[in-house]
Order: sequence, then structure tokens, then C-alpha cells
Amino acid sequence: MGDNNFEPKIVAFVCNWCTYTGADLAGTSRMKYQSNVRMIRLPCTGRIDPMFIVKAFESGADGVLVSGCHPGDCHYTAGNFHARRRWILFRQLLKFIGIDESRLFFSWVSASEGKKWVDVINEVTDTVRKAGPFSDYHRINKEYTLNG
Amino acid sequence: MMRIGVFVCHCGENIGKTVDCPTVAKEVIKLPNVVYAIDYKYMCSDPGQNLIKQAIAEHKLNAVVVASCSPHMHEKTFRKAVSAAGLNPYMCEIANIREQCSWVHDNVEEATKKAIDLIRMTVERVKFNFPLSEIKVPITKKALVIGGGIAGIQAALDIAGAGYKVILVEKEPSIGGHMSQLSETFPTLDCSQCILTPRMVEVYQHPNIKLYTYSEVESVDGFIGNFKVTIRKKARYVKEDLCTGCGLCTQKCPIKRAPSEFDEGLSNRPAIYVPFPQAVPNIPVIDRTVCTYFKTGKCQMCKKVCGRDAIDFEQKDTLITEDVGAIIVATGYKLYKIDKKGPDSAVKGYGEYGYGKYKDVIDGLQFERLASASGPTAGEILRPSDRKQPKKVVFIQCVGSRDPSKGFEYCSKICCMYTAKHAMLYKHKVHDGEAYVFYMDIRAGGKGYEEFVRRAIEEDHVKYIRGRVSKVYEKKGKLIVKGEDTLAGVPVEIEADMVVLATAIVAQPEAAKLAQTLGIPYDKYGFYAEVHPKLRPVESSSGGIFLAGACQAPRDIPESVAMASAAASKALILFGNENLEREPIVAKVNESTCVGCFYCKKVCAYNAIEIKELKDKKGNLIKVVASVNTGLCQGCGTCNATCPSKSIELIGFNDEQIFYQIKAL
Amino acid sequence: MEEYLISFDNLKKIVDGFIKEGSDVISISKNGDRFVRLEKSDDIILNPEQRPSDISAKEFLFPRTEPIFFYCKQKESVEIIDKEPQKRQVLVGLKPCDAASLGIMHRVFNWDYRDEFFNRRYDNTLIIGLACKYVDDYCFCTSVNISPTSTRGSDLFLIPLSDGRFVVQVVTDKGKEIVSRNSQMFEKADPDSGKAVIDSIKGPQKKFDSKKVKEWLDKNFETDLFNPIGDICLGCGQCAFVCPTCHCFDIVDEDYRYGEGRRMKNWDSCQFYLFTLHASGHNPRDTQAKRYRQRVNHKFKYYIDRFGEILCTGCGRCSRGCPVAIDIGGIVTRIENLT
Amino acid sequence: MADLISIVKGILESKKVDVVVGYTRATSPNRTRPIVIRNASEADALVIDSSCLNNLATYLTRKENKGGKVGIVAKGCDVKAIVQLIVENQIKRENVYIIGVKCNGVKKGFEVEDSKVLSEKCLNCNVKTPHLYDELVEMGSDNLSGKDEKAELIAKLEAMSPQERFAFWEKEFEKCIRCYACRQACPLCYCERCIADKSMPRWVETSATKRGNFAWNIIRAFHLSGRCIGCNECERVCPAGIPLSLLNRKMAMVAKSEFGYESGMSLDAPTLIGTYDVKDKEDFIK
Repeated sequence: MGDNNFEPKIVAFVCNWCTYTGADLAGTSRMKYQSNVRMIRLPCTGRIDPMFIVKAFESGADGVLVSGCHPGDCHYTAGNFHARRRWILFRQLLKFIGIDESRLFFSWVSASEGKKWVDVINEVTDTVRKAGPFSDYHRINKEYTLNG
Repeated sequence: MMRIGVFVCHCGENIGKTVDCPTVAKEVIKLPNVVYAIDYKYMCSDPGQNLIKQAIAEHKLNAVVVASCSPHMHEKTFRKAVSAAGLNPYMCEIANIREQCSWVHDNVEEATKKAIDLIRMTVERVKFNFPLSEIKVPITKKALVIGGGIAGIQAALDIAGAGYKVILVEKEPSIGGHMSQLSETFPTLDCSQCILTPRMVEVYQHPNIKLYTYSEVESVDGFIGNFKVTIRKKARYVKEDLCTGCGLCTQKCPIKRAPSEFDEGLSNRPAIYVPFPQAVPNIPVIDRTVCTYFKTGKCQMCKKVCGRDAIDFEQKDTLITEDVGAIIVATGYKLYKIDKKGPDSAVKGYGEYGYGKYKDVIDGLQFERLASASGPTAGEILRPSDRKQPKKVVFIQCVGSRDPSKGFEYCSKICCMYTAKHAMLYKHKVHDGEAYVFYMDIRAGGKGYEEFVRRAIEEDHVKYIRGRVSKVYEKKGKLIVKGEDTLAGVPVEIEADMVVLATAIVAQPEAAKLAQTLGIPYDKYGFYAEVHPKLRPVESSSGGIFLAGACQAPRDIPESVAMASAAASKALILFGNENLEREPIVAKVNESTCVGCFYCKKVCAYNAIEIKELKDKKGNLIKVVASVNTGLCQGCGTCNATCPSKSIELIGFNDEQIFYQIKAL
Repeated sequence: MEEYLISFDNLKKIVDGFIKEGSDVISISKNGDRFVRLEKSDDIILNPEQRPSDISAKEFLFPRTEPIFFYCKQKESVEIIDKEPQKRQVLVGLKPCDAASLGIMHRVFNWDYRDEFFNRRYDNTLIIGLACKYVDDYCFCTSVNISPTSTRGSDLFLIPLSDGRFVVQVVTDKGKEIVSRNSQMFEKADPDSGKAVIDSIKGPQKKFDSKKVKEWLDKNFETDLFNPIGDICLGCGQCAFVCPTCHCFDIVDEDYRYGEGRRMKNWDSCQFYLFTLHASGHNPRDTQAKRYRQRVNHKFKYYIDRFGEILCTGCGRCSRGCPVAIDIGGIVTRIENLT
Repeated sequence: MADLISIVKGILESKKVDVVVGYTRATSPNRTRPIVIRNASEADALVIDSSCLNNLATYLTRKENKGGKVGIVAKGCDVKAIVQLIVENQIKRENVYIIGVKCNGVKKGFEVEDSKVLSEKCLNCNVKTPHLYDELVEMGSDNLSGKDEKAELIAKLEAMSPQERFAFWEKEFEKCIRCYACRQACPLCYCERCIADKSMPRWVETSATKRGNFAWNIIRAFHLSGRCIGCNECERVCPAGIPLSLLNRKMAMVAKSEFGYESGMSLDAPTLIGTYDVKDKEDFIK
């Protein structure tokens, strides 16, 4: 923290039909947002495995965003409902282990919500930037490495 | 050994201005397994695609990453190009450096860095792609049309005309929809029923159309080309095969005072009734909520008079299943009813217009019935309260529409035109009458529409006042309409004999429920969502389910009919193929590690997980495992994420692909 | 054998000296569950009545996980980077069963292949043993040629006296060097000054004759003796992980970061189904009974065939910690009874 | 105890079951161990008392026992595991003959100093008389008592900052030697190939590195969320002494507070994962 030049590394796991399309819309509309987020496109939020989130932190992410269709809008009917239930549990587990809300984010962004996507990305980026590098996870990642 | 080629597109300046494409190409060639990388002005152009094809041949590429626009844009294009060069199309992946990079960032350095990251991640992913081939699924060449209004009728006739079977389901006792209620239609002033009735009859008589009226879709299983639909045929209490439509029962029914749905409550009907004389089928239905027999167990007048013994009080709802390959949803709209808003209603106001309080404040559909020759007044304009001819009628537009504060944000689209028509019809029938229209803007975009409105104003002298009405109240037998003329900048007060409200077009109250049954998305108003607002306006995002008419957004008749024909042609395109080719993005079970906990089955919305018994050579059961019906699987991957041991994986988005994509972060 | 006397305080001073010169000093943890690196000599616990730790001290010579080398993937090649050499370390207060185990393991790591990692650590390690007064149902050191006072594996061996001092037996040259470097801390002891204490320690009753056990195992590979064990053994492998002599390992390459990785050596156990699972899907030890047979045979037959030593020091950890209370001493005793 | 032994003899002789899993005395007299009995004549070895710690339901999913009819001695908590296994299609109700034990609580561990200490899992037990059984036997009482230290620790952890919590777990997980005894002892870890053993891709690093240990312990706790029935066998068998029950209990608390769900209680209740409610709480989703 206090590192002014810190640029957080953030991964977003998004569904193909709503959030990815919404993010495309933000682009088509030439809206601007911060460039820290790297997207990983999946068919549905239902496909987003908690292991992805753990792996993202293992790969040096300072923050993770998970985003998909609003409830009721799932292209696959109910994938996001199953995902939501999973997140309720997983989020609490990570929180209990010490990975809190400044590292892990969830949103519903529909295909028409380009603006919301921009707002979510900026908010997530600002929050993680403020929280600083995820030094806890970076530290455990370093064990038994060349520079560890 | 993977030999990957990376092709970086400038998209003219669209990418090139913000992402330093030559630098990107120079950087990504350094990545392991990338044997070729080049940037080019327009990768999607013919020369651009040739570049890819040549590189595949020259550098013996076995995988390709194109860094360009969104995969939603050109994934198919590039996969086709790759395929033409002899590579499996699924060995090509897209890194989206336009919509999600160059267009949303300003800083060249940051955007370039992000583009390189995205390509690196995609390169890692593509290393774990493997050749796939499309899945072939047979098609049931039969369509289901939901809704028997003009859109549904048109769609059914088009498909039936092309030689395919159609199931038409209508929830009311007769087909015809709202169009059957209309008096004349704009901008030609054709008699609505005169043009509609022949089409209704055609539907009834068409050998390819099976009609289920007074029926609703109960459930839908399956997928494009192979839906299994359950239809609830509600009990009519009249045996359809016996009834001749003689009408004796409806004449003799002692109940006479049930409000007529068809006449929007402006007239009454018996407990056993045919909604309107031209109804198709001309078979009555018993409204058990008012029928004396159902209430008291006595009467049975209809049964007594029926010469064919067609009355059956014991009739039950029946469930019918039909296999269809395509579904056209044409469930239409409802008019927003001011007095019927529930606590959850999106609309908060308009009580000040007195609808429901004053009998002579009516809505547009009620006016249609007043003006209709088949209506309660036989086409004479007589106001409901005292059946006198109103001499001064005020029409108020945009009641609920275009009103973010109290109503809906959207424009109901048809009200400008039908209000002009109403005013015109009124003037044609009451020559000495005065017609006023309060409007916000006149939206008359359409062939002959603007001319039609001008005719109302200039030839029929309808008085158009630009402004909103603040209040309608009764004073000495007159309805005082207080509003503002915003062009003149003065308040206006009109003593009217009747007020007609052009209330908003809203989605059917059951629209969301049906959407969930069908698995199609809908917007916050309950209108069904099309896949692409411009290029795929009649397709829902669920394959094989198409949209027609006002269930998708407020539509007028020509638009509804055009959409219906468009939706029908989409269904026919489908039926033109023997097999359906589906993206091979489906789940696959690792039978050696599956323990058959069937959590995958629990989360599957498509019933695509089946139970499979593994047996040894002697036929002894080894274990029970999950198995994917690739015809049913839609490739959402929820099973993959749910499976604790990862014994089911989504091909195309498998664990390794995602794992290495994350790792290359 | 040379014997000296030393006070606990002086022993601590020597330990402080080790810490000061940068050696790792390792002793049993406060709650006795494992061996840990000490920050200061005051944390040393030398309690002969201490129950054996849950996890043995072997991880300081043969770590549960250890990088063999690191690698960086370049575009066309891979660069290999070796690990830096091992620090000096002192293990203080090892019971005879633990001290002996390190020497037993030394054999396998200096057989057809000299394991650099083990040997580098072994050469850099000083072992100070401590006589043991603990006995429970699961101890059987006396049945496997070890005793509560055997000096095997120790460089220096401590025998506690009632006055709080220790008799120090100098076992190896390494131990001798420590004494001579710190001669002012030691008093010369009378010969056999620890004898009274040694004689007073009885140790566990001898449960079986390992020779007879081997004879039976030599002849009875196919047996249903282990079936009831197979019935209940969970295959968790904790027995191997807490054992001071089990030394099987698995080698795995891990790309811990994009383009960078390490080759790791990790503890493994013959009790795991995956241990012998072939890529073909065939598993020669496909039942838990067969896997348990392997454990017993390796300890009481194969290792003796190869190295002339029993691969067991009778510490009883595996049985004490077994979630389903499988008692290896009891099983081997049963085997002896079969002969 | 004649009761238990005669029941077991009866069901073996009448061929109601092929085998019976129960407890017998271990080498140390204050310990018991599981035993698999195939002949009525062996049934005399059976015991049931407060040192019967093991959750024998673990044995029901073993390949050797699958398909056959198994009699099992089960305390209430063990029955929860049996119920969960039935719900998750791992065993069939008709293939398991439950000899339920009316339980007064079991010991925390086998060590001498713990001999009168009640296991924490017994403190808030709601199934002292099992909720599903074919026969019921009684267990004597040893007047054990104990304190719920884990509940206090959970509350303490919850009050910490995320960094402090992370540090706490870093210290605990560092001890993990990845023997997977927790998994082997768990009645609900029945996967044939655990995700931790999957190598393509390797979600959980094989080596006992801190991050590998984090990944393993996180995924273990997650895969048991809404499934764990709280028998605490994982914690009991952990040779490294990691307080694994903290994670399981925390997740059980979440399941209860968020969904009103308790696993292993009913054969008909839907599973927590695998179902959803459109009204599931989503205040954390932007």
C-alpha cells in the first residue's frame, strides 16, 4: 500500500451472452475505462469454477471479478442461479480464510449495460488499487520459487 | 508440437490507433510455440484472410490466434478461413483487442500491453484446443405457433403454405386476437374483420394446421429442431367434435350479464358463449365462474337444449404433447389498464384522468368497439354512460408511454396512428362533433402514415393540441379536461362529452412465465428479447424459438405481419435442412473417474445428463455414471463447474483451456 | 566411549553458539507435536518422558517437499538453475528411535544412487540424542534392535541425571569436535557414570523376534493375513508420513508461474492407490490389503534383504496416529506367533 | 452389549446383510478400531462405547462393499453421513442396515489426557438418537464433558481483519503435509479420483507448498460445503493437527444462516448445491 505506481492485476470471468456482450457494447459505444482487467470468456457464469478464482490468485491477480446475466436472463435458463448459490458459499469461505471483498467482486451486467460494465470495472479497479497489491497471496506464491 | 500463428488486425485505425500492432506482433513472436506473427490492416478482408491461409501452409501452423474484434463479430469468419486452409476450424481462437481494448482505452502504452496480455492468454488457451466437428441433430419439421392473433395466424399460414405441419395454440376460445376487435385499420381504413376473418377461416380449414384454442403451453423441453411441448387444453365443457355451433345454448343461457371480454366490458354475454359471431372455431365455452350449474349444481339449460348432447360438465383439462422443431412466439400485448394496477405495477399514476371512475373515460380498445359495426352500438358512436352521441371528444395520447416518472420509458408506437384514426372515424360518424387530441409528438413514420395524420388534421379538422393533460373531472354532466397547449403556452380547458385514453401497450401479464417455460430472455417490461436488435430481430437467443408481433415490442399490424412472415421464414430455413449442425460445445463425461453423484444432473437445465450403467463383459454392473445426451446439451458448462472431481468437462471450454489461460495472466 | 558431564545451562550456551554461527537448531515443539526450528536455546525441551512427536524429525533431512532445480522456459530452450547448498543444522533431543532412523535412511540414499540432497543435509547435521523413558502400548524399539539408550545415529548422546545434569556420550568424531570446541562447558565424567540411569530404563517389553518374522515373510507372500487390515485401512498414508524411516518420494514438475517452474521431490506413500497405478490403468497393488502387505514386507523383509537392516525403529508413531488404530507392532507380533 | 452382538449375529445368519462394519477393542484398551465382520462367530468382538470415534460410513462407499448389503453400527452423526450418501446416489437405502446407536457423546481423542473430554462435535448434537435406523442399541455413559473451543475460535477469527485471518490460516496450512488423511477419513470424500489428484490440469499443486496447501484446503472445504455432516473425522485424523473443523463448521453455519439448510438430515430434502432459489440472497452482487 502507499505505492503510487501500483497497477493492480485483475481478472474478470464473464459469461458470453450478457457481460461479454455488454463489454463489447461499451467498446462499440466508445466508452472508456481503466485497462487493468483481463477478460476470460466462458459460456455461462454456471461454468465459472471456484478453482478459477483460486488459480487467478495463484497467478498473481490482485483482484477477481465474476460477472454474468441478471437473474432470469440466463441464456441457459438457470446457470446464473446455480452460480449465485455457489458464490454465496465460496465467497464466505474465502472471506473466512482472509480473502475479503476488496479482492473478489461479483456483478450482473447484461448485454445492454455497457455503461454499467464501465462503472463496475472502474469501481473494481479503484477498490483493488486502494487495497494495494495482494501481498498475502503474493507471499505464499513466492515460496519455493527462484526469487522466493 | 504446437505451431501457432498470431494475426494482429489493425482494423484500419479502430485498433491501430490505440494499440501499437507492429509492436504487438514483434512481442508475441517471442512466446513459446508461436512460430509466426504478423500485423495487417484488415484481417477480415480477403487479402487478410489469404494471409492467414498462406501462413498456415507456409509455416505448417496447427493453431491460429487472431487478435481482432470481438469473437461475436468475426469468430465465424476466421474459423471458416482457417478451415479453408485445411485446419480444423476449432483450432482458431480470437483475442478481442478492439471492443475490449482499443475502443475502451486511450493510452497507447496501456492498450498495447493489454493486447499482448490478451494474446498471450489466448495462445496458452489454444494450445489445449483440439479438433472438433459439428454435431448433427435431426429436425422435427413441424412448428408450434403460440398465439392466434394476426402475427400467429400469418406465421402459421406461411409455414403451412410451405408444406409443413403447424400447431397453433391460442389461450382464448377463438383466434383473431386484438385485430378482431378493431373497427377499421390505419392508414387505409379497411374494415379490420373483413380482412382478418378470411385468414382465420383459412387457418381453421388448412390441412397442415392443427388448432388448439382455449389452450396454453404448459411446458417445453428439448432444443432447436427437437422440442417436446406439452399443451394444456382447458376444459370448454363443450365437446368440440359434437358441437355444430348452432348457438341455441348461448341464446337459452339464463345468465346474460357477464361482461364481454371481446367488447372490453361495453356489453354483456351469457355464461356459455362464443366471444364474437365470427369466432374460429365457432364453438362456445362455459365460463364456470358465472355459470349457475357450476355455482349451484342446478340449471343445465344449455345441456337440455343442445340437440347434439355436446355439453359435458365433467370435462377436464387435457394435456397434449407435440414434437416440434421450431417455435414461434406471437403472444401479443395488453393495453395498460389504469384502474387495474396492482401494488407491483411499474405505473404509478393517471388516476387523475378518471378512468374507471367516469364511465365516459374509455381506452383505445373500447373506442374501437364503439366504432365497430359488430360492436355494442353497431358502430354508432354513443358514449357508455347514457348512450348519447358525444359532441366533443378528447383523445389523450401517451397515457403511460414515454413517461419515465409515472409510466414506462418506451413509446407505445401505435397510439399516434390509432388516435388519428379514432378522431377521424369519430368525425366521419359525428359530422358536427369536435375532436381534440392532446399529444407530445406525432410519430407517423410509416408508409402513408404521415399523410393519414395530415388528413385527420386538414380534411377532418381534428384539433391537435401539443401538451399534456393534467386532470379530467366531471362537472355538470361534462368531463372537464384541463391541460396545457405548450405551443401557445396557454392553459387549455375543454368541456368534453367523452375522453379516450391512448394507454400504453404493455407485455402480457403472463409473459415472464412463458419466457421461463421457453427459456428465452425478456426485458424489464416483459417484452421478449431478440438476439440482435438490427440483424436478428425475430430470433430469440434460444435456437429455434422465434418472435413475431407485439410480444417483442409494441408493433402495428403490418409490422406484426412482416415479423410473422420473417419468423416463419426462419423456421422454414431450419426445415430446409435434414440435420441441424450445432457447435460441438457440449459436456463430456470421464467415465473412469465419474462416481455417479449426479450433481451434474441436478444443475442441468436441459435434462441432458442421463444415467448410464457400466457393465463388464459378463454383464455385471461395474458402476453407474453420468452420460451426456449431446443433442440436449447446450454447452453452458454448469455441470463442469459443479462436478467435484471434474469428471465432466465442457468441450471447447475445458479445464485445461481455462487453466492455462488464467496461468498466462 | 568417552563420557562427559554437562549442565543444562551449559548445553544451552553451546546451542546459542550454534544459533549465533548461523546453524539451524531443531528441537521438539512446545506441544510436542513435531520438531521445529528454535529461535533461542531457552525453547529447548529435553524431557526423556516426552511422548514421541506426532511427526518425526526426518523432514529435516528428507523434507516433505523440496525443489531439485528450477527452470525457465525460453522460446526455444529451457534454462536449468540449481538450488543453493544446505545450511548447517543441529537436531537436539532426538530419541534413540528417531536418531537411529536417520542412519537407516542413509542407506537407501547411498545405494545405487547417491542422493545429493539427503547427503548434503546429512553431512551438515549434528545429532544430539537423548535417552528415552517413555513407554506406551505402541512402543517396540526393543523388538527392532534398538533400545531407549542406544546411541545409534547420534553424534552426542545425553543421559539425564537426577540432579538436572546430563551425561554426554561422545559417539562420533563430529560429536568429539563439538566437545573439544566447547571443552570449558564439559566436565570429565567417571567411566560408566550413566550406567545407573541406563540400567534403570527398562524400555518396552520385547514383542517379537524380527528374525522369525522375516522367515515367515520370506515364505508367505501370498497370505490372507492382511485382509482384515485391508478391510479397515483408509489408505490415508499418514503412517508413512509420520514414520521416521519411510522414504518414498514422488517427483513432479510444477510450472509455478508462466514460463517458470521447478522440479519437486515430495513424500509419497505405498499406502496410496495412486502409488502403483500404471498409466495403463492397471494397478498391481489394487487392494488395501496388498498395499499393507507391501508396508510390512518393506520394513521387515525387503530392506533387510537389501541393507541388512529393519526399516523400523519401533517408535510406534504410525500406530499411535492411525485413524483406525491399526497397530503394526501387534500385526508383526501376530506374524511371529504364526511361526 | 449382548444386544448389539445378538443383532449382528442375527442379521448375518439370516443373510440380511453380507458384512457388518462395527467397532472392536484396539491394542490400547482405551481405544477402539473399526472391524469388518463376515461371520456371525466373529461378532463377539464387537463393542460400543464412548471411544467409538470413527465414522464408519466411510466404509460404505468402498469398492469392496459397493453393491453388497452392509450392516453398519452408526451413531447419529454417522447416520447423517449415511443419509447424505444415499441422497448423493452413493449407496441405496435398501443396501444398508443401520444399527443405530443411542449415543451419549464420544471422547475427543485417544490420548490419556483426553480420556474424559467430550468431543466438540457432541456438544450441540441434535441426533443423540439417530434419525434413521433399522435397529437401535444403547451406548453407556462415561460422563464426558467438554467446552466448545472451536465456536469461540470461529467468533474470534470472524472478528479479525482479513490479513490477520490470512496469517492464521497461513500458519495452520503451512503444517499440512498433504497426506490427504482428512480426505481418506471423510465419509463424503468418495470421489474415485479426487480433484487434488487430477493432473491435467493440476488445479491443486502437488507439493506441500503454502499455496498448494491453501488451494487444497480451500477446495476441500468448498466441496464439502452444504455436504459436510460435522463428524470431525478430518480433524481427528490430521497428523499435522490442523483445525479443519473450523472451516467445515463455518460453512455449515453459512448453509444454515443463508439457506436454512442442514446436511444429512433428510432423505427427501434437496441438496444445497445442485438446487437454487430465485430469491437466494445477492446483496454482494453489484
